[in-house]
Amino acid sequence: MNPAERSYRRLSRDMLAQRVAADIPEGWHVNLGIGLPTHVADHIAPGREVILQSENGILGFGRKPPEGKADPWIVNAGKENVTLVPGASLFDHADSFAMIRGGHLDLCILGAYEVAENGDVANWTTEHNDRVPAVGGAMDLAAGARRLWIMTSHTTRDGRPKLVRRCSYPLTALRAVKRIYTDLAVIDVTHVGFVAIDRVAGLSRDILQELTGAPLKFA
Amino acid sequence: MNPAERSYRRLSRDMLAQRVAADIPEGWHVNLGIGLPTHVADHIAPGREVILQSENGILGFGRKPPEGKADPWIVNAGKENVTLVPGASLFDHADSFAMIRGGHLDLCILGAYEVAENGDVANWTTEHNDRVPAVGGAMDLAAGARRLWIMTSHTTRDGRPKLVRRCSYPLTALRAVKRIYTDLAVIDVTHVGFVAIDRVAGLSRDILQELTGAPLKFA
Amino acid sequence: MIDKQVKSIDEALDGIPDGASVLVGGFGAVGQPNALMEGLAERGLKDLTVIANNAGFERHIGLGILITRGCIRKIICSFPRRSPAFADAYRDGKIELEVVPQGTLAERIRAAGAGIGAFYTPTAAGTQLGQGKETREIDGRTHVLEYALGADVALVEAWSADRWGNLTYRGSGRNFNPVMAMAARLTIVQAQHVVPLGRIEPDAVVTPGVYVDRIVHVPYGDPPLAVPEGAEGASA
Amino acid sequence: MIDKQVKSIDEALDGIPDGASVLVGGFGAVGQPNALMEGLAERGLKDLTVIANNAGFERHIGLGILITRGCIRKIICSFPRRSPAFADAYRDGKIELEVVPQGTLAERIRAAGAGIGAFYTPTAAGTQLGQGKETREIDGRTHVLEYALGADVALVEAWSADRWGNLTYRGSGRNFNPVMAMAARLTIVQAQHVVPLGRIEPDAVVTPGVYVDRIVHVPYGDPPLAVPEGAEGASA
Repeated sequence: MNPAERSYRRLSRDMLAQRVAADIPEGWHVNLGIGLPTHVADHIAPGREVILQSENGILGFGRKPPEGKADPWIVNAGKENVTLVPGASLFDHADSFAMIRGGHLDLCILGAYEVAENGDVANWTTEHNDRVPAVGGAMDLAAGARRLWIMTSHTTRDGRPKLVRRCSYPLTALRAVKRIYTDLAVIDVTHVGFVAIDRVAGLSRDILQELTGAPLKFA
Repeated sequence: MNPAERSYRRLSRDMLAQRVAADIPEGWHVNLGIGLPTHVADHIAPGREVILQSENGILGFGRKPPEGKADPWIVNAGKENVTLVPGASLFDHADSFAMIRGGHLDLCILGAYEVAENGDVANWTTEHNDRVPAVGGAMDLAAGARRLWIMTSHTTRDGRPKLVRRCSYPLTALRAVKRIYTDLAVIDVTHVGFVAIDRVAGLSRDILQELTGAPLKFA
Repeated sequence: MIDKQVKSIDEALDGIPDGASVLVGGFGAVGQPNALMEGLAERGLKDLTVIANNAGFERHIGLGILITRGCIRKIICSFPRRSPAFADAYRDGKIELEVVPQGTLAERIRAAGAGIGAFYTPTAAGTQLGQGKETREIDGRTHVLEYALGADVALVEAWSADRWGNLTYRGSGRNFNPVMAMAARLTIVQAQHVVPLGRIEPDAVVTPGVYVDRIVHVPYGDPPLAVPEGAEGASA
Repeated sequence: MIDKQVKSIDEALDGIPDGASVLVGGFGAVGQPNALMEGLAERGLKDLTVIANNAGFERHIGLGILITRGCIRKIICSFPRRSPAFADAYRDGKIELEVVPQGTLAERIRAAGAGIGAFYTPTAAGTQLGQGKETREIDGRTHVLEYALGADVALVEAWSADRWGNLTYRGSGRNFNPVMAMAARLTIVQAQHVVPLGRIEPDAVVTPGVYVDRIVHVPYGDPPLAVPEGAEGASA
């Protein structure tokens, strides 16, 4: 399809982050994976208390510091300098993953290469490129958080669907994903498969289904 | 034997504690069990850096506080008020037993009902009286410390030996004891059994053997 | 705005049913959530399973009251001595006892909080307390398999708390409190001081707020000065 | 008198043989014992097994130097990206890689320090990184058996240290350092500040001195400001 013919617009990175941020209830403790999910931190409305965890030992980090004001000793999981908010705490890696793996975080948001209709997620290595395999904390987060949301483009750069019947890449966790936020739609993963609960203006059900690799239901 | 006929004297509690304290090399990290071993803390020469651990989360406690100067928030494993020395640290029970069970303490000293010539020790319940069974940290300490010493009277109140061929009471740990300090002798537990390396003045080898429930060698 | 502080002990304990399992912090008289335990007794709960290091001390304080009033069906602990209330109830067959080595108890509780299903430890291998448990040789040493031990509720005593539930402890008052705070579906804190958010430095937080559900301000004061234990046998 | 401070990096590293296993603290550029790693490279050690979260970053700093000089036979880590030195060595088959989930890595190291032979975790169950490992159903969930992971040596970066080896860390500089300090036969600390005994408050000690063998004073200064990671896929 020629983009010029499209009747809808994909969400920008910031619009997507804003949408996700708005959907997180106040009071939740949330871990943001590196890449797209990281941007959610900068879109949580001031004064709205969503507590962000970083697996390198921070609970309660905030937005990026203003230019020139960064504390080099405070980095998040993506190794970016961040700020601490009042009420923040610092701890070591074993304590941090005890928090993650013990089911204490309300939510983790990760990027993904593929999500399957049964909630399987693949996000750590494709084995189809020459990048070194690297898992980081993704498997611990996916298995340990109370809820796993995925934030991703709806399709790959070459137009293939990332929401699929069954993952072809190595799995990060089985039956773990609860919801997917893409640049086109919000999709719940249920016992009957993918259920689209929202989509960008002007995007028809048929087009969204065409861009998705597994059957969609619509709420 | 009539005590009046004895040519030797049993060590008092304080003399025994003093002897044990003098044998601990400077720089060792040591846990003192409740009862007799606790008294060792008050006999470590001032300025001699032996670092005492208490399983309720203290590394670096010191002598009993002077009368009227106790901090009610600082107790040792025997629930006695103690002092903290400069260099002390405080931590929780999981971290404390990680320290104990991870093999980081040079020495633990426990009391005992029985010690066998193969190093087995029984110190937590006799099942021969009506006391409630209570193990505390004894099994963790006996299995986890690099060395286990026992401090005990050489015989029970009714004269039966506490050093035996084989323990009759429920075990605390198997093949764990390295050395026994009694009110009569210092005895190493070796691969050939009990070896007395010291005894109180005036006590013959024969009498010591008579008061011991397993064969003694003499160093 | 997140505010975990509640106005009364009764509100703090709201919803705990008969038959609940309850982790109780403290070692000796230090760090014991006595006001919360007395609140449980007031509510007349029954058939509780209590997991604690000791089985109480004085009859008229904390666990002693719960035992005396017959609220507790079973105690899982390491050192149930020096508790006249427990000794009576145990002798009369009115309370069950499971003795667990103190370090295994702490580690099993941490495991529940940390998402570890079970672990292998050399502690208790070959002893009565290891009997009937699976074992495995690791690095030439016999290890016993121990399972995570969590509970419905944790009762915790803290020195200071903020409205997010960040906690500090005083002196040897940490003991079991931080691991128990991690290991319950509902963690309730009796705090000597409630302080504004941000007052506790990030480095000084011992229990991060994520583990805490409810805080009640109880300026309970110092524990009593300790009376030493007499027994020569066991340790702690 | 106990004094664990040594005068030089060379003295701190004395006795580490070829083939040693080495735990290396740090996450990103924060909390990395770079001076100690560079000291190891200077000594020309061979066949090291390094256990760390990352596989270094810049070629001319810390692990990057050890890799470039061919000192390392194998790296066990969670996230070996953004290290040109590692990428080259891995592509050329000059270095082995074992990828471990970050939380499992931290917990395996803690287990080694805490005397836990092995433990069960749901992390990696059903994935490639769980393949070939024993599993067990616990509470209806598949758990993978993971063994303790200790080492001959731990290299740690601390903010302050006293002569007993008590340590504090700065900001997110704790990361893997405290658990690694527990898990080695020889723990060596690169400390930004050495302070008199008693200066660190008992409540503020993060790593108690019992875990530390040698301290060298290296006023290394702040880590560089961070450059964000780009990848959308994996986390950390």
